[in-house]
Amino acid sequence: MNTTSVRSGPQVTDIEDSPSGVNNFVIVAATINGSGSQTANNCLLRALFKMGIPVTAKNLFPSNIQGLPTWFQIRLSADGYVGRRDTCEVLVAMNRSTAAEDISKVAPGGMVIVPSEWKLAEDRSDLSYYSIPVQQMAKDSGANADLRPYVANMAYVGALVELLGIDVDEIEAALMQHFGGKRKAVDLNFGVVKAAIEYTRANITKTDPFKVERSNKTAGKILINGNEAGAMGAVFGGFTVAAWYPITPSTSLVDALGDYAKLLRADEKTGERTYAIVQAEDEIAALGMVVGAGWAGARAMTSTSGPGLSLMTEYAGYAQFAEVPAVIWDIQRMGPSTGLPTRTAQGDVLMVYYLGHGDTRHDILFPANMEECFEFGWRSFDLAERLQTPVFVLSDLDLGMNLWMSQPFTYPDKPMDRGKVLSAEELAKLGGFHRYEDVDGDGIPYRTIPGTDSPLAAYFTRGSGHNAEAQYTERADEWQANLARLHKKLEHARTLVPAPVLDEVPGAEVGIISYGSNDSAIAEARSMLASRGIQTSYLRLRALPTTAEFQHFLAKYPRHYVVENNFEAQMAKILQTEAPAYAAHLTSVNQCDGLPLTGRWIAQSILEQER
Amino acid sequence: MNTTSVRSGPQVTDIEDSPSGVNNFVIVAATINGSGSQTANNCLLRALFKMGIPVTAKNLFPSNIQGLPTWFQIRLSADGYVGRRDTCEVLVAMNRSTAAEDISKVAPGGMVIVPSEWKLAEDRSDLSYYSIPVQQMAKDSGANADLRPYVANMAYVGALVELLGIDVDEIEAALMQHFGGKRKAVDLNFGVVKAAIEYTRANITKTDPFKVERSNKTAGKILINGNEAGAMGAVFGGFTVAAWYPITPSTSLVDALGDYAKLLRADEKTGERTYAIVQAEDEIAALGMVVGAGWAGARAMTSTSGPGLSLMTEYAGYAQFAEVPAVIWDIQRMGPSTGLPTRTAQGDVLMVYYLGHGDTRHDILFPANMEECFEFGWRSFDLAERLQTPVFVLSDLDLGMNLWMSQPFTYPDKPMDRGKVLSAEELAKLGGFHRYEDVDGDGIPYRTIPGTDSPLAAYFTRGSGHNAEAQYTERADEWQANLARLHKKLEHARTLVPAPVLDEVPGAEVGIISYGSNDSAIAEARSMLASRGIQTSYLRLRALPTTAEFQHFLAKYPRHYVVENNFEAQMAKILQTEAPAYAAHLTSVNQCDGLPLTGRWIAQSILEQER
Amino acid sequence: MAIQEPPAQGTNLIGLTRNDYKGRASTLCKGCGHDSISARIISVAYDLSIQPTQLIKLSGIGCSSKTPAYFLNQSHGFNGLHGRMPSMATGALLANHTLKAIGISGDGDTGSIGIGQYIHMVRRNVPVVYIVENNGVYGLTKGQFSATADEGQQLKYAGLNELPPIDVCMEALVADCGFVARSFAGDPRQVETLLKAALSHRGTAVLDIISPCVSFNDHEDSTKSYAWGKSHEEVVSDFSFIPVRNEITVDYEEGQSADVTMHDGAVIHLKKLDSNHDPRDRMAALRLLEEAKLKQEFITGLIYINEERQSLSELERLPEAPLARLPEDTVRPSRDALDALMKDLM
Amino acid sequence: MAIQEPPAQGTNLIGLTRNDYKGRASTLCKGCGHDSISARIISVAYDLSIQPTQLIKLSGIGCSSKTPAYFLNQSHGFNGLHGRMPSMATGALLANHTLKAIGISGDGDTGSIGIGQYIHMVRRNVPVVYIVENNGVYGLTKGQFSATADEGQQLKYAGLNELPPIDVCMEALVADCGFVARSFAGDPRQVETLLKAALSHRGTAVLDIISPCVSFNDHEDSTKSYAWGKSHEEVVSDFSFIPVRNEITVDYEEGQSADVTMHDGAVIHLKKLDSNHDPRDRMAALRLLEEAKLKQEFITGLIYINEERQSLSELERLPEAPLARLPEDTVRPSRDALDALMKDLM
Ligand SMILES: Cc1ncc(C[n+]2csc(CCOP(=O)(O)OP(=O)(O)O)c2C)c(N)n1
Ligand SMILES: Cc1ncc(C[n+]2csc(CCOP(=O)(O)OP(=O)(O)O)c2C)c(N)n1
Ligand code: SF4
Ligand code: SF4
Ligand SMILES: [Mg+2]
Ligand SMILES: [Mg+2]
Repeated sequence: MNTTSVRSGPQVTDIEDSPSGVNNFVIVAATINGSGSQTANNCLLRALFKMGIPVTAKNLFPSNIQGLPTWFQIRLSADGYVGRRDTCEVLVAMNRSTAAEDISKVAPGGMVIVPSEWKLAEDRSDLSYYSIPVQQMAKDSGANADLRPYVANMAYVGALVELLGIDVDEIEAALMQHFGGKRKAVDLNFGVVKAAIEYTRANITKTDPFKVERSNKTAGKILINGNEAGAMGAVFGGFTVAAWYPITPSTSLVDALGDYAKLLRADEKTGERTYAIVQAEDEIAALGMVVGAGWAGARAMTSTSGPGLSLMTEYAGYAQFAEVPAVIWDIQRMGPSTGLPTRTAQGDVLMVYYLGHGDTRHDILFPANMEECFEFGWRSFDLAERLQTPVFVLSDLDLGMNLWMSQPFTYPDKPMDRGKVLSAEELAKLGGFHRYEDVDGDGIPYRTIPGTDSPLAAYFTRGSGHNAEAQYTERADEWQANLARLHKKLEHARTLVPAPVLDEVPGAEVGIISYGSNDSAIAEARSMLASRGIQTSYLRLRALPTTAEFQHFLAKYPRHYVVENNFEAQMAKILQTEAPAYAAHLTSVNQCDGLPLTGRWIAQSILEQER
Repeated sequence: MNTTSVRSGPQVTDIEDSPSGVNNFVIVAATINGSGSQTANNCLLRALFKMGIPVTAKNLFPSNIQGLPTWFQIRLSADGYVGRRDTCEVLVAMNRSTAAEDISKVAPGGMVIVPSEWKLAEDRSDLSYYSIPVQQMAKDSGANADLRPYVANMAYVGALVELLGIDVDEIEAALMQHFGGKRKAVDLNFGVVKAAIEYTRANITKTDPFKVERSNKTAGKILINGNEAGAMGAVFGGFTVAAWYPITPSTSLVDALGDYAKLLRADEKTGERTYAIVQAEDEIAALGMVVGAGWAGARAMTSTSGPGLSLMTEYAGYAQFAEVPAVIWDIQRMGPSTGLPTRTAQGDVLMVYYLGHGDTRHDILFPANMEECFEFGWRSFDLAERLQTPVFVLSDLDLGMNLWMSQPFTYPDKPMDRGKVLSAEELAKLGGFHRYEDVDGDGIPYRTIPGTDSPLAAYFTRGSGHNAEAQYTERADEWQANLARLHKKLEHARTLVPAPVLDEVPGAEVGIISYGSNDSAIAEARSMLASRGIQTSYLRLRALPTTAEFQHFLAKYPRHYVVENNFEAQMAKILQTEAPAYAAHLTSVNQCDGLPLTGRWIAQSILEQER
Repeated sequence: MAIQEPPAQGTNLIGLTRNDYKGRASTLCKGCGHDSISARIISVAYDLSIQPTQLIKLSGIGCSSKTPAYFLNQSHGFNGLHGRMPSMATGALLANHTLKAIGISGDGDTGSIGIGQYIHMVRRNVPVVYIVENNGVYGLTKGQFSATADEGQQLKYAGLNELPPIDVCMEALVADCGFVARSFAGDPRQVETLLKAALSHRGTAVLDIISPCVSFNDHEDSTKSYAWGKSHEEVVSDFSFIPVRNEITVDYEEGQSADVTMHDGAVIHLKKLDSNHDPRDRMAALRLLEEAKLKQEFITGLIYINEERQSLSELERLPEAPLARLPEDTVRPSRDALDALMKDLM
Repeated sequence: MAIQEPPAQGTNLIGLTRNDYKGRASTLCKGCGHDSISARIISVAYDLSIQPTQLIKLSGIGCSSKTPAYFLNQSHGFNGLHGRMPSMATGALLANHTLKAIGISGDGDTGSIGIGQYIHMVRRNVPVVYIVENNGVYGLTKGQFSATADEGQQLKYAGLNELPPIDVCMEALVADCGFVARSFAGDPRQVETLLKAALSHRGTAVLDIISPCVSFNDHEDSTKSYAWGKSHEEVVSDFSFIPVRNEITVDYEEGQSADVTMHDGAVIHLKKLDSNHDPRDRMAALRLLEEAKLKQEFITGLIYINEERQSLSELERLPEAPLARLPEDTVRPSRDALDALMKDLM
């Protein structure tokens, strides 16, 4: 069977995760991709968000264009937890091929909405079944035949509005926003919503406990995904050249980059742009363009995923060694190899840290939320130009493609840092410069930008052995001196990269170390653990190499759990080498099934170790 | 200055390394590349070897074709040490541009041979200077003008013969072998040798203590380089397809493969070959071809170096995940990036171990000498087919391109292991098979070869998510199950890869851990340390992942030194993650200046820690 | 058509049913051109009584590259890396040159990321039927332009394409391909005829099949769309194919025609609709493609054929038996051989 | 020649001496064709009074790719990765489209590993003078055949080449290159003339210069060797070049000729030695190359020119000032802009 399906993580029983009936449950809409359910799902999400209810969404879609199963999971959490939860209380079963398995996974006491047309045997007595004539409603909508599957999705929106008590005006408002105010489209869709509401009201008796209530917990917040946030950050970071090659789940970052740049960085009248975005022929070329542009003085970036990253290996090593600034986003997806392009993971950490042959090492940033996606979007350029090196931003599909609540973004708190660039005037004053000399003792040399109008500006960039004057050399002493300086620069980077975020709890006996998208699940896990009497302190890494704070944190607790979403426990391995004295104190809490980690699984895993 | 030069490692003073005058010193011939000094140097080396004197050679050549400095270093060691020594007692200074620096590095009491034509100021009173009319002799040889620089090199051979007491018949024999018995060429060259002998005898008074004496320490040994040994191993391993792209220092492995295969595996009459060697358009294609061939049932291999390896990243990850056998030789050269193509290093260890995005991990072999180059040449195929995975053989320029003494090679001790391959008959009996099922509990599934004449044979290979039946799946449980099986296979590999070589010394308090080409220097370092009262035990890794022996060894000593030739202490980092409990017991003794490590430097580095 | 019809009882000459040539259920979009091509491959393999176990299916990455899972279940399949199928095909056919091989690629897979491997595969004359399922877009990544997209084309998602297209037939031609043809997925008869011819060709046979993407590239103004195809298609030559094992000579339409003898003795009997085109004339083929490009037209039919070049396996002087199946005593030299080598090195 | 001679006192129009255009000492083999090409670049840059600080030198990996270190010391240089210079050139010229750019590559660098990037660079019309120093071998790795090696060529080290050559001019042409020329390193006058023309071209200008490798490929039977070159070279067209800043019109040899106006207003005045060739005629150019290939000949001169295509920087609608030098207030949107975006997302 070619069926695509999603199973929950390991069966955990110690930690219960029972939702209450109000503003605290998970809705799953099981549909078929390409059928247009995205509009329905996003409108639902937005309406709940606008009602002030903390929400988060996980879109589990197949690596195909049309016809395969898709699940859209909306979690409502009165407490504001936005990590994934692996239960489902409200199921909208619109995909016949997965319905049986989908229904089998609904929590006892949950509800299931199914199309009346299926004539389903309602064989779980612990569930409330509600059947809705979805196809009939679509037909009645007046939409022409090819649009019907699309508007049919609105029928379940209507049913949910009625059954859960969603504010129908917020649905209409969401549709208005979705269709950019195009009344005709809104009316067509909203008509179905209203018909479904009426049908439900007239024909269905609610027997489940789930409902929503207006709240004030999302006031002032925005709803965005990490790829858009990162792209926005890059636009505010003054990117000037982007080169890329399409790949899921990174494509939408560059799409958003194009949209925001067009909006903010193009002259409406002349069409003139203060940036260039080029779709390359592959990822080797994409990074080649970025390196060429960075060398020539642009703020240059690319965005990719695993397979593309593999192809970038050679140029990444070159840029690190020849000291060319570049920003490389890696929106991690499940690997090895082609893996699962539409599933999330944190499986590229080890590879990126050492990306390149012959003793290469890199600087990496790990955003954990929308604000950091935005912030690292601009800050990565400052770092790359300051350190004259590629800076990798490791996001993942969960951050990048799912919608998250966030505080509005903060405008960059300092002017652009273009790093140690010498102008013609400075060169004249200095009487020249040595490209790879460590003038300031921080390992970072000075550079000039091609086109600098001075006979003293030129230097020769190469990936082969060079001395401080950028001349070719095969001398052992010069080689060693240059590598030693590069090493010093890598050490210096520890003082420039974002420090970890710490949450230390008095009396904690256990440290949790993690990074990236696991943050929300960890917050939840920690409260679950606290409720069992296990107090934890938490260090969230935001960069590699590690900083001094990390070493201090290690010293404070006898046991540390390194939580991550990959099979090889990659960050734990790196941390063992960063702090060998504590290597034996680090226990990995890692798994990798394509789905974001859940708070419950993390708490359970730590609990098992701690007792 | 664009001068290429070689400096010694760190200045060490505690451990003296004074050679005696007899069969125990280093000859350095400093020449210009492209001038044909290779013939002269190899004949010298061979003559000394034939005289029964243990010798080893390091050829330090530039990454260019003609006109730059080259040093050929011959070490004579009565004790049979074949690691590099960083002293020079006998200098043949034939390159004017480096002569001053070359002479400055000769050990006090040493000798220098220079062309009379230079009219050099002999300003070091602690050296014996001998000047020889090199150019005149070449002119007198009767060679036509364009051959003269070439035969000129024979003049220093003659001088050395006379000054050191080399057996002139062995020089003639070496020339005979070199020129495949072509008498005319031999006569021309040998004529110059004889003239130089006569000139030296007549005009020069020997004032230095260095000389050679016939011995019996090389009896029954062969002289070969690692690339030839590896190629020979592959031919005896039954390789059938090789695809490659030229790159220094790996090219000569494939050259030798072609030569040996033509000799042993081609039909002289029909020209028909039992193998194919294809020069690909780049390394992506080279590995692609190998993976295609391995999938289709060939014993397929490639050989490359750093930059090529970077390009192989994506296919390497594919092959590991899709479980396709392949053998990949990496003749390591100095990196990062283009680095120093003609200098040695062990800088690809970390990268290869994790080569590929998204949780990829590989099996690696580390040959340390000529016998292992040969052995791993064939055994790598058995492992690759048994484990259905790429097997990397990490050699380096020092092993691969320098000439080493060795015991003759042992014929493979077992028949070829083609691994778990099902025939049409077996399929009929079984009624079918599941490509990725763990039937035997070792994580290794069964495969079929395309063309197997059975309707049950076919399966579909892909780099994307697949279940045990090789069908596409996005199910979390199936994904995890497959990764878990792959992981089991990686663990199982620990029992199949070559175990480390151990030399445990009673009373030792210190462990030395190393791998590959450092072996000879470590032998020497250990004896130096022993002479200072520091007894060491030694574990030489021959593979990754590590085996049980490694864990036992760690437990036995309180302190371990991990010796390696790279900047990042790469193996030490991996070992820290393989044995976190001992991570803090491992101290890195690593450096990376493009030259093989010396025994003295290793001994000195350990000594500094131990007192 | 001029080939022997399979026996009436629903099995072909080697006793297999049409079902034996099927694949798994397609997961492509309804109406995707790629699915029609899969159907053609199934038909042709059945009609030609190809032994599926002696054929391999290879592909890169893309919607097109997924299709080998949807035909010939009894053939080994290899769904490789994006743009890098040609190299693995080269390796597979060196390992076993007795197999037939069908490679499926997309225009992004071949024209963008894969153009280098493609050209070098053609240059080596690797014996593979290489099909480009050409829709001018990246289907699987949702509609970006590929390198074969028309200049000036406008798509909803991707915007305006201002770069000239790469013509994979032209690229094959200048890389000395011995079989260059183009067709249209909506023209089953022509696709099948060309496929049959391609399967008889000794070296690389390139078949560029315009295969509209219904989801991202079916706009009226694209040369790769159905609508466009149907109205603009210009059939250059049609031909019938006679496999040697078929001894019946069938009457075939009169008219201007040219015979081409395939390497296995099979004869394709060309029927030129455009009497100016002789597929053995390289210059004419170049001109045809060049002119078509200027007119933003596509030419279908057999554009060029040349049976003279040796295929890679011939160049490599491979033995009759596949390398992959040579026994140990053929590929591992003797103990004596090793001893002799050792002697030389002493 | 028809260009203004630099002032007698040894400086050119911008006051620089010939010395200011030199590079470091070459480390190539004595007599290597690549060194002659470096000398031509020095001459031409001096003659044209090019401001060296406003030019960048780019290359891949190979003996040829080392040469940017041997000319124009006052220009920034970038010696990149093997076969991947085109992409970095693309990036560099997006960052600063006001610079002139000379890219140096080898036949292995362009024809083997780099053919994909090369084709896509040409397709994008990246404004760079792209010189292939073509010797048919991998010089730096000691003499293996490259993809441009002649079919049937025999070399001592590499054996027999049985594959057909890739013609980098043909590849450029079919990828819509607007300037395709070929010359011979031993013909300084023609190389300089073509170089000058190339430096005035708006988009990608491809200059394939046969440049014999004295160490590994100078056998009589190679089309890339000196001996062969001198005797077989067939000059197709010669032309003179008049930079606009030079107002003097110089008398030029009579004869059949064609004028081509360069994008910057400069006129190249073609002198056709073969009166059949019009470099503005694509079909003629294709035919010329195709026929030359069959004859294992090489054609020198300006093979094709077309000034109509927009270069990449024009397509990208870049502002006048280089992107690399735009000030913060141009590239970082305002606080208000961020606030407005945030409002939309609430
Ligand atoms: C190295 C790499 N980069 C990017 C991708 C993402 N990707 C998958 S399919 C595809 C494009 C496929 O386009 P095409 O070959 O035209 O096939 P189609 O889907 O149109 O049939 C891309 C870019 C990938 N799989 N691997
Ligand atoms: C990825 C990679 N593979 C291989 C090499 C080794 N290599 C260096 S130069 C070269 C060939 C150069 O040939 P060509 O471009 O023709 O230049 P030439 O030396 O002939 O001028 C190769 C294969 C490399 N540097 N990088
Ligand atoms: S997206 Fe386009 S190419 Fe892909 S399956 Fe759908 S119609 Fe076919
Ligand atoms: S090897 Fe050939 S290409 Fe390289 S420098 Fe020498 S002559 Fe030139
Ligand atoms: Mg496509
Ligand atoms: Mg070359």
